[in-house]
Amino acid sequence: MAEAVLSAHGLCKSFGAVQATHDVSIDVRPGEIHAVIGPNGAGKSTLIAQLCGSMASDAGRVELLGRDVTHDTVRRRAQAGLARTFQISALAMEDTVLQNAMLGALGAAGRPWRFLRPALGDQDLRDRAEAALERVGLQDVRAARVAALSHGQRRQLEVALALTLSPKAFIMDEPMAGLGGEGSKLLTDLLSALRADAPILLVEHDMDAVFTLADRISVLVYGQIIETGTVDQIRRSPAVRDAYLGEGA
Amino acid sequence: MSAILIIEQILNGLQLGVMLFLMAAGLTLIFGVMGLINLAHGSLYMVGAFAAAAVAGATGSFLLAMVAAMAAAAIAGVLIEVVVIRRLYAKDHLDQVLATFALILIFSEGVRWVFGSFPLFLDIPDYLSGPVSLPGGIQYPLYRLVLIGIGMVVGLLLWLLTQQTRLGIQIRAGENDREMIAALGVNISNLYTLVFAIGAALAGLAGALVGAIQSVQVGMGEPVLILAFVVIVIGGIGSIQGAFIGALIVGLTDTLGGVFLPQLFRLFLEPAGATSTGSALASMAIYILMGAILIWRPTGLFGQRA
Amino acid sequence: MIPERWLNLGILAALVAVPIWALVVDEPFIITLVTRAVIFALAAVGLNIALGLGGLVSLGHAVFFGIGGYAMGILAYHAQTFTPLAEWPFPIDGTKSMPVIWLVAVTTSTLAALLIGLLSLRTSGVYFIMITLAFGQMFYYFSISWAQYGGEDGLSIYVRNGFPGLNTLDPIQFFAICFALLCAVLGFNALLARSPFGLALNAARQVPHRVETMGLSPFRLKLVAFVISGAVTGLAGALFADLNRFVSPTMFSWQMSGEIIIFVILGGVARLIGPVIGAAAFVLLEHWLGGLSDYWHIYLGAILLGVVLFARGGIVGLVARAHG
Amino acid sequence: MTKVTQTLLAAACAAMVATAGLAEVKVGMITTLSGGGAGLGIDVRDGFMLAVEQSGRDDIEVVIEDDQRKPDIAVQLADKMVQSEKVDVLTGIIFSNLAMAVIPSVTAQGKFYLSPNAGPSALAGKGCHPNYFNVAWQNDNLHEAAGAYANTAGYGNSFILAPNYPAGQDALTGYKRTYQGELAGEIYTQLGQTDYAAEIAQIRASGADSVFFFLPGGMGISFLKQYADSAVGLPVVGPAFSFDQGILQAVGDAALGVVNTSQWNKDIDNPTNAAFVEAFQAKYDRLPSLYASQGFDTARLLISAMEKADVADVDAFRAALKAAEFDSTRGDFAFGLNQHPIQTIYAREVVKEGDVFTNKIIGVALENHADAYAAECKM
Repeated sequence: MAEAVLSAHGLCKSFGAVQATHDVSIDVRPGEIHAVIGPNGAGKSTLIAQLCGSMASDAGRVELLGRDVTHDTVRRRAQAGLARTFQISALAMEDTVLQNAMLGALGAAGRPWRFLRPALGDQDLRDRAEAALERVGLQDVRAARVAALSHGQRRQLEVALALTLSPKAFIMDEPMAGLGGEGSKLLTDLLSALRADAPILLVEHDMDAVFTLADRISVLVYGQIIETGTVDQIRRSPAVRDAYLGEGA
Repeated sequence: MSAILIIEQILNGLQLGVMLFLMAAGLTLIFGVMGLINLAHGSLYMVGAFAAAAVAGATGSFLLAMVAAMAAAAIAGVLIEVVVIRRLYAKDHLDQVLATFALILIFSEGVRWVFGSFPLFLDIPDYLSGPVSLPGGIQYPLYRLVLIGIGMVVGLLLWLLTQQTRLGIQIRAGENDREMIAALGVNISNLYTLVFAIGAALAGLAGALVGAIQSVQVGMGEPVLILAFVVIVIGGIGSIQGAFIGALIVGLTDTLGGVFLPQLFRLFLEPAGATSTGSALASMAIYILMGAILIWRPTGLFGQRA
Repeated sequence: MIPERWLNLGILAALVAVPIWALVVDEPFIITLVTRAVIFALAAVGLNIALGLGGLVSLGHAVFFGIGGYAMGILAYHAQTFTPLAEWPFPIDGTKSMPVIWLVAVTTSTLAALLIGLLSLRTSGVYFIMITLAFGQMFYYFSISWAQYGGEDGLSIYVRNGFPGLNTLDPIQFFAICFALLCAVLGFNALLARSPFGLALNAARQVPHRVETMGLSPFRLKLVAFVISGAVTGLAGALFADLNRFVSPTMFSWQMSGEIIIFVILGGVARLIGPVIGAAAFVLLEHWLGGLSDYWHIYLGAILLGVVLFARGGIVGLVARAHG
Repeated sequence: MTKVTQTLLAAACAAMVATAGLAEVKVGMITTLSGGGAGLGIDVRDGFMLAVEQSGRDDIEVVIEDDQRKPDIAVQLADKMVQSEKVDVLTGIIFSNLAMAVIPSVTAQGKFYLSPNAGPSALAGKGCHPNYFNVAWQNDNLHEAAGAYANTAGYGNSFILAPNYPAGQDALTGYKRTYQGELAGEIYTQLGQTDYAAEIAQIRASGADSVFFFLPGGMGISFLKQYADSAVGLPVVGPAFSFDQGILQAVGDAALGVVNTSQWNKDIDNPTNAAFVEAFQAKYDRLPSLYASQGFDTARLLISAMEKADVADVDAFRAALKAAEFDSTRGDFAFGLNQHPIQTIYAREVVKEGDVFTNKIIGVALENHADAYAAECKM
């Protein structure tokens, strides 16, 4: 079994009396897409926040490439190669597509402290940004403002931004949210190809996409992972059927 | 320094505090419900004081003057809400700051145009003037005790209003989810105008009450406005109880700092230097306090966490 | 509607043409007036870096304006009274040299901005507005009580400070200095907006959480913007003090902070030439309306209201096509 | 209503003279006409314009500008007066900090400055200038007189307070310069402070037998009202600034009986003063204040110099100003070596005449008093 790229061990987080996550352990291995599914309020958002570092855990440990990053900030984890996308697009609406993509390149290069030379004149950064745009198929709209993009294009740009970091692992928070069949198909193909770059932890509601893409699936219910396995294993799991369909055990 | 003097100074601090609360309550309510920074709140304070002085001069009745102050400030408040402020709710803080700054200019010069450049006369009524004896031999002005009482009562009423009445429920709902309460059939526009009028009336009342012991003049609102902002920021913007606590903290800090800091410095500086250094530090004290509190709790004592 | 680039050039050309015309018809006061507008513009360009690019609504920029002013006042005061500025650790004398004064003004306001920024940027939104206001008030009250340098009376400097090779007392030459500095800072601002830093800062204003996940620190980006902004406004303060040959605590007042914000909004937030147009318009209004009526503040207030309510994007937004 | 006519008059005056082309002396008046403190500037202007009008001369052109009480505006206006209007004489500034910003620079540019109100010590001592004439007082004068009055009234333990800014510090220094008794306490308040409860409590606890305060404008109104309400009841002494005609009505009964020091009052018995008070009331429909008298005297001084010398002959004009041969509302008027007045300062008491609060003179506080800085002036 290959060494996990990203792994969490015994993560806990509670808000008052509510336990959002309880003893969650999960890992993402090279070349795979590991999907996390679960009903609303199961703790998926909390888990993502704990993995990315925007929320401190009450207990547990997060490792990236075998290194403990539990106490690192979002920024540190990003620098170490953890890229994420947001469920609600977090893009600089007033700026162009290329400028947004440059931002990721800038972060990856880790040096925003240049004040006098134009950013777009930096060939190195620009190549990196354009490569990412090409990868997601946005190269033709690079000069457009984000505000003018369609919803689907914004979802693609979200992925492009993550790509510019040249990450070691992706965390994708409902990338298909709000997409129609066509857009969903496009993004599914894109993600499928991406796993060769870096493994993906995919949180998604679109079950067609999940069953198409996922190498493994974990089911999160009431803050706990009740089952992890391949698509077939999950389909057959009594615990999952129970959680979703309420069939007696 | 005698215990009597210390108690007297604490009373003074309380009195300043409750007056600041009258200002701050309106500001914080307006911010909490409508998300509006209203720099012109100090102008409503001034309007109240001028209306009170005019009515007291014409009728000789202090009570009528107070009623007139609240009415005038509320009317002025409704007027600017309908004409100007209403268009600012959807804008960012920057536009609000600028627009209400513009209102200050208009109000100040407008009042000067109507009432002239000289300060107006407004005095304490006979039945409230002079000192009373408190236990322990403290002589304390009756009027100031009344001010403390009025501030406390208004605080209580506001608390009841927001916690116990239908209107209060709407106001609190408006703070959290304005689309929802609009969907439930509450006329949000009327609600906003009403909240603004309440805030304005409180500012007008404060202006009139304070005007009787200070000078009623153009520009009297701005120093109070800044203090009131300090108060609501310390208390946490949008929180009535935060405004109350913040007002008392600011009132006590300002009063006691002004008295005790110079004396503190006298322990290790020569008298003249101590007096001026102490006074200088005293005038900066509340701002230092506010800075410190915000650094410790970036959304104030009772503010909602981001 | 005209392209923004043309507007920029047109405004700068007008700023040069008016004083030259004034020189020809011998109206030196007009030159002084334009110089005042140019210096206010510089202060506002400074604020615009924090406000326009970084989204930081600072109601305390008078702090830096005042620090720049007092840097000039204190140095020149010691030079004019022939007293040393400090005896320890080695004797430091005052100076009447503008470049030295500018350097001190920029350095001290940079340090102040760093300190204030470090503390204030922990907050955001209204709290940020108010904490910067609080810092302004602290400096204001401190300067009022600072008896050594005149307290509320301020400091008078009898002769304008010198610049090598120029006669600064000649209005047009002093104007030229201020205008050159304004152009230099505008150029810097234009470069900054397009630089990697500007790109990141711009994103940090719109989507801070995204910037963070790109491995960048919004806090540091905003802090640097705030510091640059404070330094520029500090430089403007030193020039303003030299224009008036006088400094006083009013340079620290919250009304001053408010006016600098007005310049920016009146002209157009985040537009390169916006603060320049705003400052020029303000000085013009002040001059014309002031002659019209004792109650001219009413008209000024009405005009400001009109801009906020009906002219989104300020004057630049009204006349120029969007940038790009 | 009166306001409009004054403004019209000033404008008409200026316009008339300008069109006639006879202007020989052009006066720039920079004074505070808007915002807080406007009352003082308006009085100075009205007093000044009254004297100009009474003189019937058509060779004075007066340009009036509002400084908004902002030093930078005042400096800008001074530049305008000198560079653009090319005035010969400047006047009008009310506040010391504005005066410090303007006067050194305009006198250095060869213009005359006649101060109708502010008299900062820096300009009376080392910073005196041959072209600078103060027609009102040196800032310390009225406070010194208050100290002298306290001595004669037999006060031996004064509590003194003033705002924490240079004029406030000068006030306490001035009082202590002449006052011979003990100090029960000395407090600096905040500039612009409106609540004096804390200070009044300290006064009550201090065991003082008298109170001296310098709190100009609204600060004084607030203090007096609160002091009266506290029933501390100790006698109060202060300079005239908190008791001038403009603000007494706002203080009301609280000021009754308070002794204050002034170089002028409406009941000083000389024909010039009587005529001035009557003419001012007739024209503006209100009693003149201290500031109005100072504005009036300033214009009278200027006109007296114009009668003797041509303003183009700077030395002669300066000598004519220095001679100060005019009928002052204060009676005799003379300049000291530093061109500040040597004058008698009176103690006056606040009284009520009918419905109007005003002052009446109760005695002389200091006779032919010169300021303390004259010796430092090398001119």
